[in-house]
Amino acid sequence: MFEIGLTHYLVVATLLFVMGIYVMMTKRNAIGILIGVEMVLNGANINLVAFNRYNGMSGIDGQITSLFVIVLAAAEAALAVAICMNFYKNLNTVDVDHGDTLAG
Amino acid sequence: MTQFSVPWKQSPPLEHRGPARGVVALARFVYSAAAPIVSRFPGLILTSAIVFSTLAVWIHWELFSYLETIAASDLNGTAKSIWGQSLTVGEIGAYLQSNSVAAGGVLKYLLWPLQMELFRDIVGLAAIFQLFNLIPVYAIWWERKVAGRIQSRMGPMRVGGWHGWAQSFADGVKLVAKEDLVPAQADGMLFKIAPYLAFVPSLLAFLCFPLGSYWVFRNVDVALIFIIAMVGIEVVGVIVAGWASNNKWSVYGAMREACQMVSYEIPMTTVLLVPIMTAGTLNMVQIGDAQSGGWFTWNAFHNPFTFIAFITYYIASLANCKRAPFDLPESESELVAGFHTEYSGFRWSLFFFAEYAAMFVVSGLAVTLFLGAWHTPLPSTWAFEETSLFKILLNGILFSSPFWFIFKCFIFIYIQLWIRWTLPRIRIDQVLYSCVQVMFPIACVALVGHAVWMVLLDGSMFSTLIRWVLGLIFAAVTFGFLSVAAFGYRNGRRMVGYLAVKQLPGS
Amino acid sequence: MTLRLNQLMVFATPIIIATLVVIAPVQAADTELPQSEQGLTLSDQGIQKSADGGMLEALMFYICAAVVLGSGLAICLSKNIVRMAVYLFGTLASVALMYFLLLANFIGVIQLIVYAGGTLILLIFGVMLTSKSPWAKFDVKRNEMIAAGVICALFAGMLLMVVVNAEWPLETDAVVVGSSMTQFGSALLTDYLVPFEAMSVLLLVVMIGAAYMARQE
Amino acid sequence: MANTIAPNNPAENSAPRQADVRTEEMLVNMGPQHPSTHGVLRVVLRTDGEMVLESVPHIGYLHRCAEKIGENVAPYQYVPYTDRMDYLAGMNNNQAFALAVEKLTGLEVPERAKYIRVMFSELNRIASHLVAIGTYGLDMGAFTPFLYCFREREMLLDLFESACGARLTYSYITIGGVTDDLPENFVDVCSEFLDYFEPKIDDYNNLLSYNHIFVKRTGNVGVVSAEDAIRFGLSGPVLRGSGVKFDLRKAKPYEIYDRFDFDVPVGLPGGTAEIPRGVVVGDCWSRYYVRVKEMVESVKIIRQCLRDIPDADEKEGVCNKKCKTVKLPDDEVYMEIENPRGQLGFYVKGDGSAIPARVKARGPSFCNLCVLEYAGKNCLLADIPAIIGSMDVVMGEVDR
Repeated sequence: MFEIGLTHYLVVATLLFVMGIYVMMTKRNAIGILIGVEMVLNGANINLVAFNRYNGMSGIDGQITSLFVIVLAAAEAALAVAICMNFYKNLNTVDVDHGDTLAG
Repeated sequence: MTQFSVPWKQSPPLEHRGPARGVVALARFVYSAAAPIVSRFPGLILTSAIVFSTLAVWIHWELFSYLETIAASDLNGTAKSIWGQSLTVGEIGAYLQSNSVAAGGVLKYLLWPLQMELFRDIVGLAAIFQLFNLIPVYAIWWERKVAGRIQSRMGPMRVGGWHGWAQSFADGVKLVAKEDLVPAQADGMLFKIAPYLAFVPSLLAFLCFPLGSYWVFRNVDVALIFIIAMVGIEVVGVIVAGWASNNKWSVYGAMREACQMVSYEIPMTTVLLVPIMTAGTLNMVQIGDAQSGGWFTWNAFHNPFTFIAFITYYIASLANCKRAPFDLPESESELVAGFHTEYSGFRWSLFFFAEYAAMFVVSGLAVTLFLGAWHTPLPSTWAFEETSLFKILLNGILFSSPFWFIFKCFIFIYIQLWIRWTLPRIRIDQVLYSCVQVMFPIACVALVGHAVWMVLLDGSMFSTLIRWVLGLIFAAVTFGFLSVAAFGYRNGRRMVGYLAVKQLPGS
Repeated sequence: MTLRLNQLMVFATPIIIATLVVIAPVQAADTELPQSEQGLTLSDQGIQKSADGGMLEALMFYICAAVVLGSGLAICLSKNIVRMAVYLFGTLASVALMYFLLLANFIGVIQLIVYAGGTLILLIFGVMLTSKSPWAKFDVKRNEMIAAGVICALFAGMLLMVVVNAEWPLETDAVVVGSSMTQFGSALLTDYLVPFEAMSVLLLVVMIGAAYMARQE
Repeated sequence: MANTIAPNNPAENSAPRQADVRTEEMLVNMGPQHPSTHGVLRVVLRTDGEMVLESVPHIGYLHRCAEKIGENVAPYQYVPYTDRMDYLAGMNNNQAFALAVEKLTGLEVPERAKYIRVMFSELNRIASHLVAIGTYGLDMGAFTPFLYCFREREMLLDLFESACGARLTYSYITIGGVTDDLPENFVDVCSEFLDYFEPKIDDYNNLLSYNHIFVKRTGNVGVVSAEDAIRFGLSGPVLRGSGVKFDLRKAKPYEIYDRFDFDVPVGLPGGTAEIPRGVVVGDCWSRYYVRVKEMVESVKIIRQCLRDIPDADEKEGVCNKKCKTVKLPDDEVYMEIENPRGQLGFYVKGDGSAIPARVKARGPSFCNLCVLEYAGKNCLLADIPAIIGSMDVVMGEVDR
């Protein structure tokens, strides 16, 4: 119980990952979906860093991969918010269910 | 003589109930006891403060030089903070007695809890929390005094007696006793949580903040990024506060804050890479200790690009802790009070604590990274050999001590105040223009130029020459500023109120 | 208008908790790690497990996990987009604390500065620019929620079974991994040079793309 | 604050000057309790982010029926009410009403009183402009010039107090002269003040006028062209800031202004030694700077007054003896003077009794304020305080 190991972190990561998927599935606000994506990426990142810590072969491969994931997430968020604003400009809402016109 | 009575009903006198009554009584007692003494013997108190400060320097020097010997014999040979070091009473006592300090026994007795790590943590945390509390309190009082001087008035003069020294405490009592209003239309949960989102990060920045080689609570290898992150996270609280207030002015303040902070973090972080490149580490302690060789070795004078980086950093840091002329998020003439329009009482004061603590943090970063951290202008190789108490004391005062660090920080805070009470506020489009089109290119030039300089010229005669020239320019500017200030101080008093104090006919 | 001390305690409690939450992980990650590749064990490094038997670390882990999962659950259940963003802040910050616990200092601070300080503000900014009123809500249909919940629960069960039951090739005495900045720098410029450069090109593309997409026609 | 969102109708809007991202339009209430609306002005702003698409001033929060009161009291009793209109320039308001009544009744004013009137209206012009300049700095976020200006204004108020005993609502200039003669050494003290004050104007310029940020904030903001200024019926520094050289003291000299030598400063294009680059005629900076220059001219006029003022005449005094018993003929008169804020006119109609049949004031602030809707369009939110401040309105006079 008091000996925290790899499994503890993996469980947290898994639950966070699944919650992110749930958020992506249920929220209809485009930015809500983006929040879900961030949660999924965070869950994956915990995995990477935890494996690096407990099974790392004294390297930092996992940490560097998670660094790249963070950078990617930031880039993705910037682009996604820009898309949201464009979406909002055209349709006057950020409800993704309305984005089915296929026309700019 | 008939008493003048108001026609409306007078409100009953303020009554405190429960434990609050005790707190108020205690505050009254402390005030009534301290005020006459402080107002009568300000000189004595100042002198004793200086004496005790030097004593504290001496004690810290004793303890930490001992820790240095332990660290030197350590497996890794790396310096560690006192709070991370296992230390037994016996070791402390043995060292104190070996140096034939008479009070060794008493100290041994007093210091015994320090062997427990948790106790050391709690003590250190309490110290940090106190530092964090006292800096805003005194910075606010000081700001009001400085503003008063700049505006040819006195500033707070009443509370406490000597130059209104207790004004901030009185304000604090007032703020805590004020009603805690939450607007009916506000998002209550976010409204209540927002001040903490602003307050806690600026407190956490102090955890890794070194005030001296050994005066650091946690000597983390990524302390610099941690501190920048904490200064950046503060903005979340501000945005949430503005948003949750459900007031349009607050939303404007929040939007401006978000815009300004996100854009100014880019040039600020870019120029911070310059001293990081020079020192080759992100550890604040190591960056500070690399500048111990006198003021010509300070990072700001390394080459012209570092000097540019230093000035760019200072301007960006003004924007980052929303000080004038970048105080758009709370500009009182445009946005009533910006993001904290709807806040009152204790929650409002949390924002102020966060702001003033952030002022200290960004000034501290400027000092640590560019201006020699806790070192004096004298090179530390000139330090005396510690053969006597006096020399040890002198070393602590002359060459390296937290007091120097705080002194330098307060110089920068003073410049912030000076700017605030002199310059008008700039407009939001000018803020963004100056960030993207002026500061960021300058920051990039400084970074690339410094990198090229490090590769091509580092260690050459030319580099040394440039370093001396820059250092002398800085010294000349400082000296000129001081002499102008002294001149103004001497002559200012005669000019102020030249006619106002004259007896006018009929008055 | 009276001074309410109990209210003061309410104010003070989150400060104390937040401070405590941060201290222990930073303490665990405090020690400077050697750059050698000997793989020293924890006990050699002054991170004593003996004194408190890892109690503090465990406590910190459980607090972090509770905050991560609690705020994750709050995101799932909340309908207010701004509140969701604030809950996400809780998740991100406590994930950063987990990185500290995992001795990945650098990743932790990068998480704080990039995610909590940058991405989250971007998200809140997006919310502010695109919502009609501060409390814009999009109602989710009940059956949608149930379907998504069932799918996610099944998925979570499957993953958890794998995670808990799998035999990870775990070293018995946990290996301390140095996360010194020197190691990071040399890795990024040698082994990971190509991804690093690709990442910088990607960032440039994203910057131009975002500016292009959000522009005024 | 009303939580209303403007209906989103892009066809209505004129194209904004600069907006990268179009967002939701918002109606924002600026005032009547707002730090930079100088009293109880309420401006409804239609904003798109930081852009202000439209600003509509709403007035009437300080209405006190000042004109109606004039139909119920004798002119001599009405003088104190004129103080309360433009409370920053009480002397000038008294002077305007007194001149109107004197013109109607043909009352003679002693020679010494004429000089005292001119002197005090110019001193009050300085005091009023000091407030305008100081609060304008305050609107721009510079707090310190405000206190410097008020320091000098305190001295002026001391002078006023020494002459009439009041510091804000003087009622000093009255029908037929002034209420009381000057104190003994007033001329010396006043010239001493002028010697002290004149170099201070350079201080204000160095501290505020030529401050780079200040010029950037106010230059080329809220531009009102000369034609538009005339079309809107602007007057005073707001008109002259647009480059129209029109001052009633020169154009239609009342009292004894034709005896003095002074200039009428107007707004000039930037780029010269005196006017910084980035300033155009008719912007906020020009309006502000006209006030600074007017203070210099006022100092000139006061110096000439102090030089030429005749000695006290015991027999004649400083006030016409018939001032309290005067009857208004069945006639009407309109008299305009140059107030610190522009042309202040009083229309007085008599019906043979001691009480006017009708009193009407033409307030400069009221007329100057109408240009706000025109100037405060398609600008940034931070420009709105700059524009309002450069109009220098006094709400007491707008609402009367």
